[in-house]
Amino acid sequence: MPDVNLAVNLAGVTLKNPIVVASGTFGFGREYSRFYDLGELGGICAKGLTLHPREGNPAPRIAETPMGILNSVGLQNPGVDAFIREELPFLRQFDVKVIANISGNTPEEYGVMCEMLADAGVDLIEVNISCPNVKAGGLAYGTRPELAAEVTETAKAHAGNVPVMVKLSPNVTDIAQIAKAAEAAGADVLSLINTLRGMRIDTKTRRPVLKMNTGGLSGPAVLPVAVRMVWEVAQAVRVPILGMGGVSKGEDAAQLMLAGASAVAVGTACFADPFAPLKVRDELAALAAEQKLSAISQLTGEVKPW
Amino acid sequence: MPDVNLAVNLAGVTLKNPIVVASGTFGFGREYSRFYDLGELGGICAKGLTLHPREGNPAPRIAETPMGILNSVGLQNPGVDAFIREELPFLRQFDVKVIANISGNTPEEYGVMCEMLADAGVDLIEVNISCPNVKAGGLAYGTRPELAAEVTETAKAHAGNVPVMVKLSPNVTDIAQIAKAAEAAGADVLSLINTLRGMRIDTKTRRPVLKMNTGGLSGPAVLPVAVRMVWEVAQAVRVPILGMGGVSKGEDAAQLMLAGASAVAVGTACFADPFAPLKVRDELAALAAEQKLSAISQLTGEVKPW
Amino acid sequence: MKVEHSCKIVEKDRMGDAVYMVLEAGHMVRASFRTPGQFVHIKCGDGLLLRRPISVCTCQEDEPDDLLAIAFEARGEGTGWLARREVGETLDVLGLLGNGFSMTREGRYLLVGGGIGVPPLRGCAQYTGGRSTAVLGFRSEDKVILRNCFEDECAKVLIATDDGSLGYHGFVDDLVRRELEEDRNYDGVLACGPKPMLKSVADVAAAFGVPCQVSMEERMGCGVGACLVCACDMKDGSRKHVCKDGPVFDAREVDWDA
Amino acid sequence: MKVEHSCKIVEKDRMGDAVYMVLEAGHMVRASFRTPGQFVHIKCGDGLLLRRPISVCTCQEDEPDDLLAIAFEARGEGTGWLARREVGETLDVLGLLGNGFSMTREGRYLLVGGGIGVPPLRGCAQYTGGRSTAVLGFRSEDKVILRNCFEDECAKVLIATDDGSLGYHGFVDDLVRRELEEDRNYDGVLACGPKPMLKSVADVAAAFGVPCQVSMEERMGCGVGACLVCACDMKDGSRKHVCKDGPVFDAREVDWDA
Ligand SMILES: Cc1cc2nc3c(=O)[nH]c(=O)nc-3n(C[C@H](O)[C@H](O)[C@H](O)COP(=O)(O)OP(=O)(O)OC[C@H]3O[C@@H](n4cnc5c(N)ncnc54)[C@H](O)[C@@H]3O)c2cc1C
Ligand SMILES: Cc1cc2nc3c(=O)[nH]c(=O)nc-3n(C[C@H](O)[C@H](O)[C@H](O)COP(=O)(O)OP(=O)(O)OC[C@H]3O[C@@H](n4cnc5c(N)ncnc54)[C@H](O)[C@@H]3O)c2cc1C
Ligand SMILES: Cc1cc2nc3c(=O)[nH]c(=O)nc-3n(C[C@H](O)[C@H](O)[C@H](O)COP(=O)(O)O)c2cc1C
Ligand SMILES: Cc1cc2nc3c(=O)[nH]c(=O)nc-3n(C[C@H](O)[C@H](O)[C@H](O)COP(=O)(O)O)c2cc1C
Ligand code: FES
Ligand code: FES
Repeated sequence: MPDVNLAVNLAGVTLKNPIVVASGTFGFGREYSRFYDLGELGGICAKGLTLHPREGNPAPRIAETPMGILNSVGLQNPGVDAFIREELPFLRQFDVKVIANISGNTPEEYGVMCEMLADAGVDLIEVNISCPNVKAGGLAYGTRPELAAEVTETAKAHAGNVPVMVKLSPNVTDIAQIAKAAEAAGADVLSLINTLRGMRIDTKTRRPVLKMNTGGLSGPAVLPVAVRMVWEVAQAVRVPILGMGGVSKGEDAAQLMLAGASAVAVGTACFADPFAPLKVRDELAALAAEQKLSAISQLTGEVKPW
Repeated sequence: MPDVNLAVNLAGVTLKNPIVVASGTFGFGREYSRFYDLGELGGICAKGLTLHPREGNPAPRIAETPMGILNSVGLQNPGVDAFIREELPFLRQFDVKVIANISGNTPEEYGVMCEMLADAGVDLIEVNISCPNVKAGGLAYGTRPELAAEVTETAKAHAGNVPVMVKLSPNVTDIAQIAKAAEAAGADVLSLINTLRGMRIDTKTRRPVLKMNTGGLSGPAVLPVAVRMVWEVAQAVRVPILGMGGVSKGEDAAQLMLAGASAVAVGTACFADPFAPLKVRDELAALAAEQKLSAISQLTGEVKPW
Repeated sequence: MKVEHSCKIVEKDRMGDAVYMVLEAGHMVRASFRTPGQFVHIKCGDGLLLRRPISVCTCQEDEPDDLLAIAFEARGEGTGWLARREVGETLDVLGLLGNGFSMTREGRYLLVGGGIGVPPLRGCAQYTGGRSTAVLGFRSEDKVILRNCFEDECAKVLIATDDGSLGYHGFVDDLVRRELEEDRNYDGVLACGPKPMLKSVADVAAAFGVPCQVSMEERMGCGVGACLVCACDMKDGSRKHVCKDGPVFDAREVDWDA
Repeated sequence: MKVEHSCKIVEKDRMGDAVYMVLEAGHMVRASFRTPGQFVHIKCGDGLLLRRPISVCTCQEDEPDDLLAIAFEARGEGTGWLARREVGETLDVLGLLGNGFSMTREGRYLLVGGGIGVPPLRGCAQYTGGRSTAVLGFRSEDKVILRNCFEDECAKVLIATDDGSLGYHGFVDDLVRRELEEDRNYDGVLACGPKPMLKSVADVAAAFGVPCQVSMEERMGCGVGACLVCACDMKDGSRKHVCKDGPVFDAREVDWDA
């Protein structure tokens, strides 16, 4: 099989391959670094950070659904300071792009975090305007174009040379509209999808399985929604897209790329198989080789709609 | 095990058990009547009708996804006239509540159909404001509260004594808002969820599997989204709810009822197993008996949120 | 209609890339056999929500269990799963479904099959007690299936391969033309195979004024006519359904340009 | 950390409602055993996305494959699937994971187990070479598991049942109190079982001034500390993670009222 060039470009940041791990599913990489060299990955989206440390939501924080999971971690994290001090140097040991993921309660908080992270030298900042688990702020930003734009503008104003990637929520009527607002406000990359809001009830106890009652749905169940949304957004904007949602095979990643993604993140699949991101990468490369592509980037946006 | 009273009430219409078959997945009942007595069911939502006959969308109209399917049938149907003439008399042979499901291009069309169906004596009219497959009208009504209200009002004004059930789309930012608008406009019952919009791409041909490019996602994959939305709507309105989305087991139906549904529809599960609605009914009854309930309606809305 | 759920696999053979399986089918054949060309709808594992439609190759009433043979190629997840089942395991089968070829036992037909479309024509051959002629096309010699059966069960068998490795070098429609040039006294052409092949065969049959029926494929949901997903475009602008109105249609009714 | 993926089941026994299994675990024990109380994370079939955490009952280095015993109850879909696996089949196992009991081979501990929380304490018993005492609680006599093992591997074994059908009629914390009244010279109380039991045992141990460690349960995702779903509320208001910081915690650190 011919060698396929796996490198892809996200707003000037070159990933050696298009496989990124999704924020919140891979911690800060330490745990999985015991399984393989993190340099095998194209990029690592670190666990979502907030300005101050957070302990997150009470347990249970996870429930299983048909081919999906619900989570309600609620942004437990050591805060952006501790990340820069303790986690970033660790991640810097590896030949991998480091993407910081941030959530704020106000646009100002996003701005402060961007400044700190840009100074610290992360490769990309992913602005999470879509986390459905935090009552304050989180949800609203991602569901209203004008708020999405405001956060994006503030982030851009403080991120210096570091490109800003805005992460979109799927829990909206028209994701293309939010995407366009973020692009117009200066977003360099868009990432999608975050989790769909869902619920599971234990019929014996009559209690929601999650202590927060509802949580975010991810895993293979959401793949078709992710493909549709990436396709819609790709038609609406010109900035590159990091696609995600339910990827567990090379074929899934190829669907997202054909729909318009330049790179693909793997999240929930890591729980069943820590090696899932590498498996996806290899299967994707094999698929591209079969199609006789010289570069994996030749998949991006190449779906032929009827 | 004690006998559980399975009868439930939807706006004055008594279903002998809470299991309904979902519109579009059961035709007009003829095919499945060869497998079992349709009188075993609580109700039948007939295939979606339009004022004039429609041939629907070109094939392929179905694709498989992880624990889900996508469809883009596009409301193929013989028109409301032919339904009343040829299908309703057939359905009337069985001891089962008949629910007509209608889609219109304008509020007036909804009105005309309601009048015809009320005259013809269906038990309930399900107003589909959420079908994502028809470009004209369909989608918009279900995604904007003022349009949902307009259609509901017109339907109510023409439905006489027949209760009107408004079917909500899950492809919205805030389903409770649409639900409240429909209730305020006179809806007697709300049904949800219709399908989530999704896409699948054949990576070999690079074509969307569906000829319409995107389609509606249903099946177990969407169950957690359905449970969450039924719960949200149940907290926002006082009218009864027909819950659906991904039900294939008694346990799934119980989740929707605990979340707030008075009755539950089974759709996609019929494809794998024509007997699925009866299996769900029996498993649900067994679950209620285990919980020592005297009536299945004691499940409705009884979730205990944290 | 009786639906048999649990069918035991009593025979399994490899035929090149294809798998041949005989199932014990309870009363399924007695209850719902009409003519050759019907299909069964098979559940392929718990992870897949949709059943897979597979044509009946041959079937017969028997005691205590009717017998049903299918032949299929492992193309994707579902048929891949099916191909891994072994003798003694049971399959969840809905059937017999759909309308087969409109034909009589006394008739004499030109049976035209391409690739994995060949199996249902074997039922037609048996049904007409050796009077019919078979024209079978395959990609190459190693893809040929059921040849001996057709040779036993037909008056004449013509084989074409795309690469000429066996029989005629070319497509089946050429052979159909030749055969009809010699003898147009067939009661009909019955064809099953890829759509382009069906269209060509239908054109040839029409040119010779011989009625032609074709077995169409479409992605299915319910398999019984309820969900309307398996639409087939008709010349008159209507959309019929492969599982219920078909899979066999009169070739003149089909919109070949859809 | 070495992760062994494919473990062969070499022994399977029923113990009342529970299942005991011995697995060939490659170099897993050599690579990652620290102290008794660690767990493995097992994939239970293709339909379930999440692995199931099961404590190591006992384990030992061996050639060519380390051996690992687990004991579990079929409670839901995942453990139900696991209970149906037979000798010769292989399991996809991540392990050994987490922090076990902080203990020494020379120590002498009071091992307190309730129901399906009993198995990991057997590893503790073996680790301390017969010096420890076991206090085991079950719902009734027919639920008792591993009794002979503990009798062979402990200095003393006390049994309580909720219904009095075997041993002491009542809960283990009563037996723990009695034992500590007689002899508080234990190096620690090590407990595993339902949360209310752990809390009671922790209270008793605290009253006698004996250090107590408890093995906590929480729903897990990754099992390795990356996804942060398995939160356990600590007294100081922080949330630690059962899979990585635990499953064993110092009883004083846990917020028992969460
Ligand atoms: C009436 C009828 C009779 C058939 N008879 C035979 C037969 O005798 N032998 C045989 O080998 N094949 C036959 N086929 C084709 C067979 O159904 C497909 O090969 C099979 O469905 C592929 O499933 P898969 O999971 O392996 O492939 P995948 O590509 O993974 O399937 C994905 C989805 O597409 C559907 N699909 C894919 N290809 C087809 C197709 N060609 N037709 C309909 N649905 C498709 C599948 O059913 C499934 O829902 C028949 C099809 C029809 C409609
Ligand atoms: C560290 C640890 C060690 C354990 N050791 C043992 C053991 O040795 N023997 C034994 O029988 N059981 C043990 N358990 C409990 C065991 O993990 C659960 O019984 C099992 O996960 C239930 O899965 P299920 O699919 O059968 O049940 P379901 O209720 O269908 O599971 C649904 C989901 O909830 C999770 N879940 C349900 N109950 C529990 C629980 N008690 N703890 C954690 N997750 C749960 C499942 O993992 C799954 O994700 C342990 C749990 C933990 C956390
Ligand atoms: C346990 C868990 C925690 C997550 N935490 C975050 C987070 O902190 N920030 C964020 O932007 N997305 C978070 N996500 C969403 C994922 O990054 C991703 O968008 C989503 O899970 C869909 O991808 P998947 O199906 O591959 O998991 C989290 C997802 C999971 C499952
Ligand atoms: C093939 C198919 C056709 C459908 N047609 C209609 C329709 O005509 N009108 C309607 O309101 N909903 C229609 N639906 C949506 C279903 O009624 C139901 O809301 C949805 O499928 C979710 O339930 P399920 O997961 O049990 O299938 C259709 C669904 C499917 C799968
Ligand atoms: S597959 Fe449902 S109508 Fe044909
Ligand atoms: S299960 Fe993922 S951190 Fe514990």
